Amino acid sequence: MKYKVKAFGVTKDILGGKEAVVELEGQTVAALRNQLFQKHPALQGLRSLLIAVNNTYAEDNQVISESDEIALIPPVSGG
Amino acid sequence: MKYKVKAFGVTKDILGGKEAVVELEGQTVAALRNQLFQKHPALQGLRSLLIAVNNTYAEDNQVISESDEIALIPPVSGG
Amino acid sequence: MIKITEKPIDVQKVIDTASSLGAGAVNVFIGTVRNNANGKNVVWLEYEAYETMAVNEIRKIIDDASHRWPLLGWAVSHRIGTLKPGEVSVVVAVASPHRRESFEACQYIIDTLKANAPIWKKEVFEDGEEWVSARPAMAVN
Amino acid sequence: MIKITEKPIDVQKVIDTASSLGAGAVNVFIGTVRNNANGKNVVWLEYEAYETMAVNEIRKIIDDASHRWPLLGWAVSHRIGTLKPGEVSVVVAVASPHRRESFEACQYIIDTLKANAPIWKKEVFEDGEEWVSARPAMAVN
Repeated sequence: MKYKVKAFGVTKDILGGKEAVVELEGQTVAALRNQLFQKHPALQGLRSLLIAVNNTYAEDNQVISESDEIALIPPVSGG
Repeated sequence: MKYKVKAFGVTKDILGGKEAVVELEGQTVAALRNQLFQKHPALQGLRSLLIAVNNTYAEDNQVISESDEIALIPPVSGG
Repeated sequence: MIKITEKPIDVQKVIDTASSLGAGAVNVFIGTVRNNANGKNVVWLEYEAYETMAVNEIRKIIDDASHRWPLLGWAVSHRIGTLKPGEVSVVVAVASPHRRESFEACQYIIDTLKANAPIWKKEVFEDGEEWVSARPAMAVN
Repeated sequence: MIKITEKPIDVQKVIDTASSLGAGAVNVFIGTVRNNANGKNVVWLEYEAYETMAVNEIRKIIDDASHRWPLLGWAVSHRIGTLKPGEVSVVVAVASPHRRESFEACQYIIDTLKANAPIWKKEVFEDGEEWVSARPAMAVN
């Protein structure tokens, strides 16, 4: 499967752009995060890395599909 | 002694004006209040009646003089 | 800045007076005239202040707050005279490095101002009027 | 009103949007850019938002707050883009019948917004830059 992933904040710097395509066997949020950790070890140095699916924070066991809007959410610092 | 007393809020209505002169033997805040209670019993119906001397809340046993700026402070309701 | 004024309060100006380049947070409390009290329509309010003493008391409150919280700026403005529903009666603005202190200090200032400052309001209804909180039976707020 | 905007925030407009004739209290929190962080001079900040999700998350926060407190009006505006020290990054305004609820609701909204809304800031110093709170060793705030 090929997932399009949006990147924000520090993850945009680490991935080298606002959007990336991740190839992956699995279909869960956890599998996607592991794949990203392999490909971009710098992500493991963050305080946290949440993943949003369709504009909502997702649980690790959530199943994703190629048509979902997926985004990397490093530690937020708004306000 | 004759004390000039400023009146605010509901005490202005009860005393019938912004300022009153109170004749009194005693020289304390408590004596002044008692005298006012005699002369204007409606004051006794208030939730409280504090007296300020020279722009500061005064204790009952505080001594007053004719040159002090004395004011009646009914329950406040600013804000 | 402590101000007792008959003119409409410029909220933005009060905020600007309190603001500081070192501050990350400004908390602002705005008291407005409600169009109802105890289920009755309020036509207007009359605010009266013992001005010199009110400024004194508010200054004491600010001094206390400045000792308890790291305030970088503050401003208090209280309106007197005739106010219609929706109009601003009081503005307290407090700036501090972080947000929690700005909330705490602002709430302390308005709570203590309401308890101590010699300022009174009379509610004018369609069928009568009443000095707020003056008499036990009529206690409101 | 929930707004994520690159333009300077008009604080008075946010307050007006939250205001209500039945309200006696409006509490306003204004976040401003500090000129220093961890003892270093901040030259400017870059704010970035995942806009659609940020609006979603802020709406959830407002819904929660509306269930917990009797809110009569509210407005949230968050700036993105490049901000200099002293500029306003966020404004939360909440109107309620009485003052305590306005403080509590406003603080809940800004606290939860800071914890949950997908918005990020990068501090730009004279000698480098840093995404705030991104890495453990650099945790601030």
